[in-house]
Amino acid sequence: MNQVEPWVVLSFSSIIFMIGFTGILIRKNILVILMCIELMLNAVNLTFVTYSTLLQDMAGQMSVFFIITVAAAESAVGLALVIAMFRTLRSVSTEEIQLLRE
Amino acid sequence: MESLTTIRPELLTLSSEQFSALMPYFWVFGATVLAILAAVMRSLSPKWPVITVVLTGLVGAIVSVAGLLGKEPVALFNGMMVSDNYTHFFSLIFLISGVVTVFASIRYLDNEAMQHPEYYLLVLFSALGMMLMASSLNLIVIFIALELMSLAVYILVGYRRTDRRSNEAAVKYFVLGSGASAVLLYGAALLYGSTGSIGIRGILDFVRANPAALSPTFTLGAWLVIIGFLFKVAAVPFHMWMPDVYEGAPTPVTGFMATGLKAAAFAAFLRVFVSTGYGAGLTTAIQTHLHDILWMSAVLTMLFGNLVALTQTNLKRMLAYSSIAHTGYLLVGMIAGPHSEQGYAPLMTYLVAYAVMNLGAFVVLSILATRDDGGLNLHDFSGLSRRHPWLAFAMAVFLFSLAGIPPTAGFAAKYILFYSAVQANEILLVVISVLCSAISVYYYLRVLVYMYMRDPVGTQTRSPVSVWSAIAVAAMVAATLQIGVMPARVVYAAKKAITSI
Amino acid sequence: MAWLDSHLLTATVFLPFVWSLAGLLIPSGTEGGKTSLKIWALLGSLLTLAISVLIYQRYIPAGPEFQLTETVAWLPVFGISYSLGMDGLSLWLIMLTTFLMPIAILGSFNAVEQRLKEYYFLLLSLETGMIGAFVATDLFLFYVFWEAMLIPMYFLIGIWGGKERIYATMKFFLYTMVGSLLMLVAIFYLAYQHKVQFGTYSMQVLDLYKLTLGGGTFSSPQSVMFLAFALAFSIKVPLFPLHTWLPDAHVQAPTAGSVILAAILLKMGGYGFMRFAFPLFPEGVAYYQLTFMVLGTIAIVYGAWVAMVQPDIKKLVAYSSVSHMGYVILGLFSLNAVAATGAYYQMLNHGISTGALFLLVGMIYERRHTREISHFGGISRVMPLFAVAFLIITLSSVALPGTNGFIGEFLILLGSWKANPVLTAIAALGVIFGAVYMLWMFQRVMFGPVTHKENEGLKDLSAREIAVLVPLIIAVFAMGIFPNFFFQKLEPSIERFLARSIPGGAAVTQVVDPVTSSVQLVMKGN
Amino acid sequence: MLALIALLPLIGFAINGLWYVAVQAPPGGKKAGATVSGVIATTAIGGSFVLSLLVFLRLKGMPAEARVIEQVVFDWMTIGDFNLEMVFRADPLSSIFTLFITGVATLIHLYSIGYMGHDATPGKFFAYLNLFSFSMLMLVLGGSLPILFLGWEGVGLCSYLLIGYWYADMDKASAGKKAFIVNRIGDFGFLLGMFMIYDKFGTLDLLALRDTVLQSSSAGLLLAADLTAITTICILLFVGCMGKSAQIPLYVWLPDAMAGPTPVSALIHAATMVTSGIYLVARLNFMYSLSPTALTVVAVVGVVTAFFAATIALVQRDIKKVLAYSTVSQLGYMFLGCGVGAYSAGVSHVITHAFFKALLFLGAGSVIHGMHEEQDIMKMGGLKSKMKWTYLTFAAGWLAIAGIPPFSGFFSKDEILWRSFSAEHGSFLFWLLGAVTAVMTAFYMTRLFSLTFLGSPRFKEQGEHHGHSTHPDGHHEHGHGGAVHESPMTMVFPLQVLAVLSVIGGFMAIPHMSWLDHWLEPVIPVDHGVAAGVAPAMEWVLMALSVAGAAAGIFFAFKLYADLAKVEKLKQRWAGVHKLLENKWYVDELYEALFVRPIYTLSVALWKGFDTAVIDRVVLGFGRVSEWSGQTVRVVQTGSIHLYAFVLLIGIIATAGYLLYGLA
Repeated sequence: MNQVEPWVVLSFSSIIFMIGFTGILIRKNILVILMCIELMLNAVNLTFVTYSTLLQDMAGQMSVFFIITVAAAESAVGLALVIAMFRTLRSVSTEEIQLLRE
Repeated sequence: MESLTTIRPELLTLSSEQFSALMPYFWVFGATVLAILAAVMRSLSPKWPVITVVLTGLVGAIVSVAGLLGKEPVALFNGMMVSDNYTHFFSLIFLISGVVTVFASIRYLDNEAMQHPEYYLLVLFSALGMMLMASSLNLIVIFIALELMSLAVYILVGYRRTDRRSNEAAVKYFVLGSGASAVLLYGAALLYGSTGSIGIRGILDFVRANPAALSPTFTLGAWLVIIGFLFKVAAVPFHMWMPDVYEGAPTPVTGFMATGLKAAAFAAFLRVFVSTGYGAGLTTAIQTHLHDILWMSAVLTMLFGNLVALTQTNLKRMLAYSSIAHTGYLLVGMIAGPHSEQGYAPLMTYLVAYAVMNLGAFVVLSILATRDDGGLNLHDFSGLSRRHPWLAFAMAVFLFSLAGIPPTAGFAAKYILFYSAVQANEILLVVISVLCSAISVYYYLRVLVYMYMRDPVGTQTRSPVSVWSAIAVAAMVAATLQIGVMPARVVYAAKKAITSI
Repeated sequence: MAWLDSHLLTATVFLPFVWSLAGLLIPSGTEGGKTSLKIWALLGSLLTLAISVLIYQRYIPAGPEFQLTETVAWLPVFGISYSLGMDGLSLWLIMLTTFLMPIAILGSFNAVEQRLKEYYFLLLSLETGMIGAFVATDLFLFYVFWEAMLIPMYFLIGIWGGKERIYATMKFFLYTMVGSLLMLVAIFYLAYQHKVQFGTYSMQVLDLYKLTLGGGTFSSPQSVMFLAFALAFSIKVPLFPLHTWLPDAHVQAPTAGSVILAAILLKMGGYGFMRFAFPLFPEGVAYYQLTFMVLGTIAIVYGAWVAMVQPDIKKLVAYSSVSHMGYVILGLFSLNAVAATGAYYQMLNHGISTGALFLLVGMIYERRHTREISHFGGISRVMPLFAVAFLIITLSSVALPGTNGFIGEFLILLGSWKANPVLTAIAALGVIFGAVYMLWMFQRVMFGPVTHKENEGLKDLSAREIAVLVPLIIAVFAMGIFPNFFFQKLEPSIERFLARSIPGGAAVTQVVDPVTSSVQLVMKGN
Repeated sequence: MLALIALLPLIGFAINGLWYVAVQAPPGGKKAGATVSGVIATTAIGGSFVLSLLVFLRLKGMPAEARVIEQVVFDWMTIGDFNLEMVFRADPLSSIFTLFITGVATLIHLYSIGYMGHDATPGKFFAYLNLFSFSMLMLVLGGSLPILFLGWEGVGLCSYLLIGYWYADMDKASAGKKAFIVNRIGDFGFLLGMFMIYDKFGTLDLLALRDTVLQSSSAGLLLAADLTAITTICILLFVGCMGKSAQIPLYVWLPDAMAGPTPVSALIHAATMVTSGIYLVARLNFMYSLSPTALTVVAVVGVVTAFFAATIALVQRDIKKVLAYSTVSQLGYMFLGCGVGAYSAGVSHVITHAFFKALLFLGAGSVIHGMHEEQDIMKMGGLKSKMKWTYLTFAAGWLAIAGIPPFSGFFSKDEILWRSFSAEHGSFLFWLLGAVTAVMTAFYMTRLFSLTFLGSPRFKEQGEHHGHSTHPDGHHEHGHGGAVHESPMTMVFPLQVLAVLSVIGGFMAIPHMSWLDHWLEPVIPVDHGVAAGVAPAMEWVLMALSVAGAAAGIFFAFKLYADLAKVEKLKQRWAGVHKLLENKWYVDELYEALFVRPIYTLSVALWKGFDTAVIDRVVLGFGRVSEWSGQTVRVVQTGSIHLYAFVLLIGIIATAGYLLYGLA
């Protein structure tokens, strides 16, 4: 059985995290941005799990559960906000939300 | 956290100290539950029962916190939380700003025709989150508390559902806030990985035990956590969201955010900072660099906040930028803390003063706001002193306080804060700070000019002032002047609080 | 009596404020209400005057430095205490304040008709702030009063002022504020140094005097901090080139505002120099002595010149203040007893005569609603009593011997000659130009035929206005003829001030000319 | 008693002043006649005269060396070892001044009752007059320089007030202002001199100063630097004298000062105030004598002024202007005397001048009064018959000033001329200029006398009310008709007294047996020393020459002005010179161009160009820069969520990178 080196996993998760962040930077669709946020949180989860294994410590695993829960709540709120926005703006593009500025 | 690997029954029981230490949380949480019940009982008009329950919860919590003051710290939930003076100090800020926000919202929501019970629930929820933030000793708990607070506030920001600006503010805040939370969480993961602990005490022990073995991972992790807080308090360059969100949010919510939320972020920030940052055995090089970063950030924050506030004509947005500026002053306290005799007490004193005067100002704005948060432009304030002499007077007190002019809380707090910075030998920083506050005087006083020295423009009707708002304003005026004239009690309380960490 | 002594100052400081708070309860809707409000305010200020006479009576010049002291711990963590005390330097400025306050209030009975309640509330709170600043012996407390004073003044100018009142009041506030903020930093540093050097926190000015701080170079603590303090005080004085807020503020302020601004607020600057900047940083003073003497001299001549060409009487008086206060700076920085006493006296004089000038201008403004010099002419014939009063005050302002102004200017120049004859000679030009601008203005307003129809029917002074002016006129002569009455209670304080302000003690600075000293010694022997 | 001398007029001032303020000034106030005010004022000053006489007699009764009476009223200013007492001191010099001041002033007060009889505010006038007397007495009785200065400025003030007494006429008001300001320029020098004295000698008390200076000079303690200082002091003080006593270059105010009522011109601008400069120099003779340079300055300024003013007086048409320039010229003589070290000669000329010039002015006043405010001598003539007393007394004054023996002017003037030639510091040039001036004096005074009183009238007698009115105070509105008339008795009586004094006044200072020299000796050391190479007999030669010159001047003037057509011809032939003199050498215009305009322009430039354009702009600039930076920076807040996130990212990378860099 091939052993995956921890640094590979950690790097992988950090790349995913960066991808998530990049998504916030470049995607215009807010729904996609919501997904990107989920992506970031999941990258964190992966990191936690890796460290948990590495350190032989349960706390990391436990944290993941909490994070997943919170992420779910966060998605719910996020979606609700996007819906509210869609109702008034008829759009989910970030280009539509530049009214508040300067 | 090795203790979590085995189940120990004694951890599931609460001693009487622990129980009473948890009372404030019970009060708030109980009130939330009851309020939900009251809200769903359609048979009666939900407004007053819900408000009654919410206020009872908050006041009950305040009373029980007050009862806890000065007691020995109590560890809770296996050391994941602590109930010490530090917690109580901040809890009082959150709870009081919660009460004031509720008071301010009652008439406001009527005006906006969105008197829904959920609103008060969300306030309670976020207050609970704040309290947890101030008391948690565990990064995951901090995260959960942060999210509890933030999620409630996201919704509150977007509470004016049909208003475009409110929506926009909520979405912006949500996206950026979630991103920042993720960053914080990633930092927590890195800290966990590098120290093997997710608890703050554990991390601190690790740092103390291996001062030389600090890895880049640890440094990065700690910094990312701190960035999470810096984002919440809107320090430059993590401040971009703030003006837009403050402007778009319903006015009482903005007040709540500017005070409670910021205080909560600072509460957690300070705990983490003290634990992982200076006080511990970080190498001098890192300390210097950390100092440099905070120094630059403080200067930029003050400059940016004040300079841009200077150009604003909408009061809410102006106060948003001024809030950024105040973050800068608070950062000065942060920088000075480790090197001055008073430690972080001046910073905490400033937070109290800031909370009081800012809340007051926002309550006044809530009263004056017309439908859809209009009527908050400078020229709408022309001749306010004739329409609302007392309100104008109160606003004047708050503005003088924000500008830092005696005999108000803002002056006393600023004095103490900058004094401790001079003790820490940060003279240049203090000079910049005072010059920035000189700039701030201009835009605060400009509001006074409109209120007192210009004649009303057009036909302006007198906004009705509800008893609740009036009480809130009066209380904040009293507090602003009280702290301004007799700052000693707050300073002592802050000192006691910070030493209890 | 001991109880009274230790609370007398507190009573004086807060009486006007508390009194004015009570005044807020008077309903001011009706005419009767308005009148009772005015009377109430007047009574309050008169009562304060009465109490301050008690202070005068209880102050013993030969006694301890600060008297009637009262100290209550305030914020011990930072060594801050509520400490009041007074010496000769405070005494006469308190008296000046309490003396002018009823006059200013009485003088504005007709001038202010709107928002009376706020007006008198602010005036009396201002009095509290001013007296407080004069008796605070804790640096923090002083700063609190110093800044708090700005608030009422800000409103007084901004609400009851003239057309450009907003610009003027903002300028006034910001100028003063910016200046004092740097002083605040220096205050922090001082307090911190006390902790470093003595191990305890203290903001007591007597404790801070004992600090040893480096001096002598540009970047030494004394020089830097002196500059920080001096900036705050120079703006208040106001010293050239930091004076540009003054003409605007003076012109725009309502009469009582101008009176108090000129008569008392400007004195804060001089008082600050004498109480804080000089004794705290003697080497800083030595380092900047010449600079400030030059600036003071420039202020004298510059102020007079610019005053000369002003078309607006109030502006003219404002610039004359720049000139007159330049003497104060020149005198203080001469660092000898004669000049310092003169400088202090000049502050009182300026308070009396400029205060009176503003009142007079206010009176004519109430009648004509203009202050343009060119709108007058021949007023002497229409208002002979007014002319008499105006003449006397004008003469006081041009420092005619026998009036108060002479004593101040004479002593300042006499003393400053010892410190720097060249600058004194230039400053003495102010004596000429002072006469030029004042008399020219007086002539254009008072003399000649009545050129404007509107001026024909002007009424002469009313009984109330005479009551306002007579005390001032009496003061002009009393101070000019019996200055020793004032010097007696002042002298020990001036001596202490000098002993502290001169590095190495008083003896060193006497610029002794070796040639004449022998002559003088021989003569003293005879 | 000393204080009372000064105090009496002050009391008079207070009574009259209060009366004016309480009764005359308020609207609808009573119009009061001059009599009551005048009597009060005259009584006050008359009382002073009596007291002065008593003081004089008391001094006379004392041994010569001890002739000092001192009275300390109270401590004026005490600061450390600087102590200034309000001290009055009478010694021979001040007592003689007090005497003639109170004497002449009493007469002029009396005269004014008639002259100001129809004035609207006599209370004010007499209050001012009394205040003036008070100040003048302070000046001469003051025991220290600051007290002297108090009087010095006080008389300046009264001069200002009285010149501009008819303030409704802007020119008169301006003349008053001009007087005050030009005097202030002099006072500037006075002040500096005082400061320097205090610095050098540590005292301002006149007696102490005298002791200090004399003792250190006799002890040989005065080094070159001290002597230089003394020279500077003397010159600075002399600047004060130039102002007060109308010497070049500060004489310009005095001719303008004739705008005041004529009694004022007589009292202040002829007899008393303008001589205070001579008093000061005489008082400080012990210092001036130590400084040849300063003395030379005094003498040169004096003689040049004397000559210069006389030239202008030659062509003036205004009766008062002629007298004014003659006053300037005579003051120059006095300084010439002082400048050559003949202080007592200067003082004696002060006194005789006070008599005859007061007389001339009062006579002129009488003429003006009788002519209904006509001041142009070209429009007079033939008044001899109409105003007999005025004519007779005026003639006495005319002869006195012209230097005809044995009239008073002859003695004092001749002594000055002789000393200017013979004294150690004298020179032939001084004498020559002085003598030429004397001839001119005789000439223009004769011209004045002849044009006014002799010949045939060149005016029309108006039978009706004299309508023209420049003085809205109603000064001219007197009820009696336009006929030229002799003045009332209150006016004539002083003329008579002064005429007698002008005739006999000179006998107190007959050369070689001068009572005055002797009297003043304790204060002014008698020095009849003659410079080497001057033969004593020269004195008689020169005296004869000057008398001859005066006689010649009178003769030519009579001759010339007997036929006015000839004068016209002469005028046309010398048109350029005449114009130059008529316009007073264009000195006023020169000062205007040299000082007044440039300073005014500079002030406007400083105000608009520096105060507003530089300082204010810098100050507001801070605000503008802040505002501008705010406007610039706020653009960053574009509202784009992507940008916000990007900045967040940059922040993270930058800060974290810097932090990690610290670790490396």
